[in-house]
Amino acid sequence: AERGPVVLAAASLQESLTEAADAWAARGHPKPVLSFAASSALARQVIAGAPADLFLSADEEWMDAVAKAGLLRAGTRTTLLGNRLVLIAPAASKLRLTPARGFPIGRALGAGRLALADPAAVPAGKYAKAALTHLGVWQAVASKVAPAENVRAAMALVERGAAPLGIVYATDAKASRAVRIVGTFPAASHPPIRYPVAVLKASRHRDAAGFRAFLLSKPGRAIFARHGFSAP
Amino acid sequence: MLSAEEWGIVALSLKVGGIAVLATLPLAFALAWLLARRSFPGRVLLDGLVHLPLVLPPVVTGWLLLIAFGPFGPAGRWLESWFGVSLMFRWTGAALAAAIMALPLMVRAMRLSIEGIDRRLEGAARTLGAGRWHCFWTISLPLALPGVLAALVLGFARSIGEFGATITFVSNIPGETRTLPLAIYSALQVPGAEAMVTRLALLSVALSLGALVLSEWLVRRTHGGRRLRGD
Amino acid sequence: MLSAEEWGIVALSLKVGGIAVLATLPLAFALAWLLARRSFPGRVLLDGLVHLPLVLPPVVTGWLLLIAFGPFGPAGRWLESWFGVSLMFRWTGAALAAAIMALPLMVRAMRLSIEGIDRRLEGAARTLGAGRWHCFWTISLPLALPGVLAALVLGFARSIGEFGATITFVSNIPGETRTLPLAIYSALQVPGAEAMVTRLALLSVALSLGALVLSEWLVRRTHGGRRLRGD
Amino acid sequence: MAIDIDVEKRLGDRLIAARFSAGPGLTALFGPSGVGKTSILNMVAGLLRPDRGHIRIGARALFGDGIDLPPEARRIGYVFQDGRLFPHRRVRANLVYGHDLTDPAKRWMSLDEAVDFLGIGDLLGRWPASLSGGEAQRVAIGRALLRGPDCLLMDEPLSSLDAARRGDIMAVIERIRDELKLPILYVSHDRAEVDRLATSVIALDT
Amino acid sequence: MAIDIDVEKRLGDRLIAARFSAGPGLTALFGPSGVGKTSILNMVAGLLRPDRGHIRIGARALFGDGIDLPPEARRIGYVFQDGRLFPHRRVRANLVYGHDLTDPAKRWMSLDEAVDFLGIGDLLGRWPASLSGGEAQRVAIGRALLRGPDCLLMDEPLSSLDAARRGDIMAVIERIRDELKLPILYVSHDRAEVDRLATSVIALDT
Ligand SMILES: Nc1ncnc2c1ncn2[C@@H]1O[C@H](COP(=O)(O)OP(=O)(O)OP(=O)(O)O)[C@@H](O)[C@H]1O
Ligand SMILES: Nc1ncnc2c1ncn2[C@@H]1O[C@H](COP(=O)(O)OP(=O)(O)OP(=O)(O)O)[C@@H](O)[C@H]1O
Ligand SMILES: [Mg+2]
Ligand SMILES: [Mg+2]
Repeated sequence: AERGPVVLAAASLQESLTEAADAWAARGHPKPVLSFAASSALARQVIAGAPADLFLSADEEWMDAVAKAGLLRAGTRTTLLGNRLVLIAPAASKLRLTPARGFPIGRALGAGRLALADPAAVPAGKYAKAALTHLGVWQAVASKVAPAENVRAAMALVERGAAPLGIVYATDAKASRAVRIVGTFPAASHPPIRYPVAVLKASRHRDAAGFRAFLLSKPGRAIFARHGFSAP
Repeated sequence: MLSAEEWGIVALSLKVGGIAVLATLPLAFALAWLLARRSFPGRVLLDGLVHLPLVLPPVVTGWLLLIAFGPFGPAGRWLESWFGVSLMFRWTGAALAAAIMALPLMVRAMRLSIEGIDRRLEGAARTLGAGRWHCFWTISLPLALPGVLAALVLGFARSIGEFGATITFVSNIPGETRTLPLAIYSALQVPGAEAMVTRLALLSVALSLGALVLSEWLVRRTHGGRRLRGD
Repeated sequence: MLSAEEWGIVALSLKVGGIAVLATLPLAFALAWLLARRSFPGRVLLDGLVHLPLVLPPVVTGWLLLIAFGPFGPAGRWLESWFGVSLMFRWTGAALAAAIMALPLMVRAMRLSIEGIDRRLEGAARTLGAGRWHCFWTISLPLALPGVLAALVLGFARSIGEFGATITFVSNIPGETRTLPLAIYSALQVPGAEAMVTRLALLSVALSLGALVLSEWLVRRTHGGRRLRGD
Repeated sequence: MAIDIDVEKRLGDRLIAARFSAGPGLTALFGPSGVGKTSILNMVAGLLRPDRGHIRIGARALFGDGIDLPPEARRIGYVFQDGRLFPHRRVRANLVYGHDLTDPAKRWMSLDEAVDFLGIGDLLGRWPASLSGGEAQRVAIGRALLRGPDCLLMDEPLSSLDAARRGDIMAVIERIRDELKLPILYVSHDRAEVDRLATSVIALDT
Repeated sequence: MAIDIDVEKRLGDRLIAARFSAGPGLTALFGPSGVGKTSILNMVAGLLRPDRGHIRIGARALFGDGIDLPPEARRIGYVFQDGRLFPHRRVRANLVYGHDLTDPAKRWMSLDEAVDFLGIGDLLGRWPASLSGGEAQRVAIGRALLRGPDCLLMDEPLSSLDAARRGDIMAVIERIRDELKLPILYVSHDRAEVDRLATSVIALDT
């Protein structure tokens, strides 16, 4: 069978994008080749000249880096998805807490730690830090943060009871049975969470633009919505 | 028992790991030999260089490989223009990453064995008419065999487990670079896929146990008879 | 030259790596001894178990550690209730992760050396009045020294480079678990922080080169004199 | 003290069997190469386990009837056919290895004495790997004697020594035999040596 | 063919110096333990590099005047004082190691012949580690002879053999000396051996 376009996508898109690719293939197109990894790793590969067709980043910053290197096909960059940030606790936890200005998260943590994706590096962590800062509680938790490698690892810390609370994407929390969503952060408390998509300049595959269009189409977006992503 | 996809992943892992280790073996042996037998200026530096992939986080090694062997990198450009070969997104790139990560382990194991060779035996072989090379093949190498086998086992196990450098260098392409650890990583990204993770992890374990059993059998075959007698 | 923060990271890496390796050494030696000297049912299985951290992607090892040593895990609960100790988010947890990752390398190196011991020398020591233990300390262990030193170097280098299991198990907490590779990882996630990455990577390299030079010096000190003579 | 040996041991496809009682003094084991002399000494030393039989020195049972003393408890001094110096210890440390492990009251030779009659004073600081064949052999003799054993096993201890040195050492062995009355099992192919030293000779045959 | 040796070599704090010409036949090197006999053989074999001097066999220069032939080019057969059988090859493979490397026209003994007079027919399938001292010694002799060398170096080759075996092997050495007219350098401490075999005797002294 003919190879489909090579799509480099943030690891958190794994389930939804795989489903979307299957749907696209079901329409008679060659199945896209999907490579999931951290956005940073994928962006670096593009910058190093990797012959890929599409790039789906978990944040704007790495897409910017690729754009700055002049490797995006002009006019193809758009925002594909949005997401929400939620506060989670182990499934058995009885904790009640609503993320709002000055909410008592520090007290709720007690001696425990707050699991986040690394706020210095990973997008989900940066959003979480922004939200907590906006709500005026960052100072209270800054010293109690457990920065994990990525959102999934942060969630694993909560799943395993190593941390009583964590902040992850709504999509992740929704998929796990071992955690409970304690509350959702107000959308205004952090910069909008956006997953940009773009066709790469190196792309030679005739389907690249078509697959991108499919993802942005109504049936495409419906798949992502089913996995908990919001429209941008 | 295994799905076609899982078979594919196992086959790819075996190919990548096997070729990485076998292709590295001669270089690793040469390095081990150099480090064990010769003293030259820069010896410690070479030793340090060999250990580098062990010391650096694998992601950094992958990144360095990407810089060097990516299509824009010097080595990558050279490979492309002279041989028309690109390692990007290819299993050959995964094998290169695995080989580099396995190198320090392989060199150390063989070096230990080479240092343990009784050099008087080499002298004896020379007086019997063996030139340097013949002596090497018939005496030194067989005497270093325990180290070579240990190197194969360690290197293969390390290759089978290699993740960080691979995903950073050649990404996570199904059928090309998605070896077992990358498949496990992918499964780990899906909440609730613990069963899948466990399954794949057990596959890794089975592969390396197989390699172990094979190596033990080889050791016994080649060494069984020449145990020292019980006095 | 280095910022206070960088010094802190280096010091932490040294502490974690050093303690991991030294604390693992006796266990690793015991395992190497068992595998080299005894045959018992389940020997190959034990061998496989020892190799496990090499074969599994580090993240999986970290994940298994989390399951076992997390507050919900059996080992974690036991440690907590009996000793009031938790490894979660502590440098001790990072040391445990590093130790487990270093174990297979250390065991193999020492096993090679133990297998190379001329057992007739142990017999000679016994006839001279040495009991099993005295013989072990004065003959077997010193004769296995090259392997022990190789194990220390390999284990230390591996510990200094350990990333995946550590960050998964005890996350990336400044001053507690943010060792060099974790700091490098954080820097790698930020576009344009390549200079920082390079700086930290060079620090890792310097650390392990230091360990190498030290070990070479030790080898020379203990072995220099007993080279075979040149015939 | 007498040595009483009755052992059997299968080695590969060879069966080593020996049965003899040697009175006090030096018993020479004599026999063609490969007949099993070294094997017998190894069994007495506790390094090779007989398939059946017993080994007694004087009143002490070393092996047999459920007894199997470990080598270190047999209080023997063994000069190996192949030297077996510890390569990681200098000559001096090799010499005193057993000496230091022995109750001072049981020692019957001092380091200085041994060094003196073996003529190895210059070698004390050397590594075994740098010794000549005869030098290594002398160090091995010294090491076994300094252990102050109750019984000596010597496997061709003089084979690569020159006549003068050989004479000196034989004189010491005679003294040990006569003054200390140690039982000695002695393997040699040299008629002259055996004639001079042996109280009794056991001829082994296949 | 004559052997012409004039060498000096510092080993640690010892200076080994030797200067002699040995005519054809068997030249016995005689001297106390540690005087440097093995070192001289090693220099002739090319395993130890003299600090200065020359070594010639007949018209061939092995060492000196810018020449330093590698051991494999010296065409010598060396029976080492310490056996040095290859532990990873069975007895048979040890025996034929040099044989196989030698031009058939230059060989002067067949495997069967060697096995026969050395009495090692039973041992061909064995690993060296399981051999007795004398058995290993005989295999080492066979290995050196089968290489078909132009010159023999023998370092106490008979030290752990019984009288009968020793006689057999001496007969063969005599034949090699007389029929093949090979120059032989022979180290021994045994007067009888030297008296029987030696064409000339070099006494070494410190
Ligand atoms: N593992 C083994 N397998 C087969 N045969 C063996 C083994 N170990 C020893 N033998 C044989 O047992 C016999 C006795 O060996 P031993 O070393 O006791 O002889 P020895 O009388 O000391 O001879 P030598 O005078 O040559 O030293 C030898 O023929 C030897 O080859
Ligand atoms: N590396 C070294 N350092 C110091 N001395 C050495 C070294 N190597 C050899 N020697 C000494 O050189 C001398 C000559 O050794 P060699 O083996 O040639 O003696 P030999 O005549 O063969 O003695 P033997 O009859 O005991 O075998 C010995 O005294 C030995 O200790
Ligand atoms: Mg013997
Ligand atoms: Mg000598």
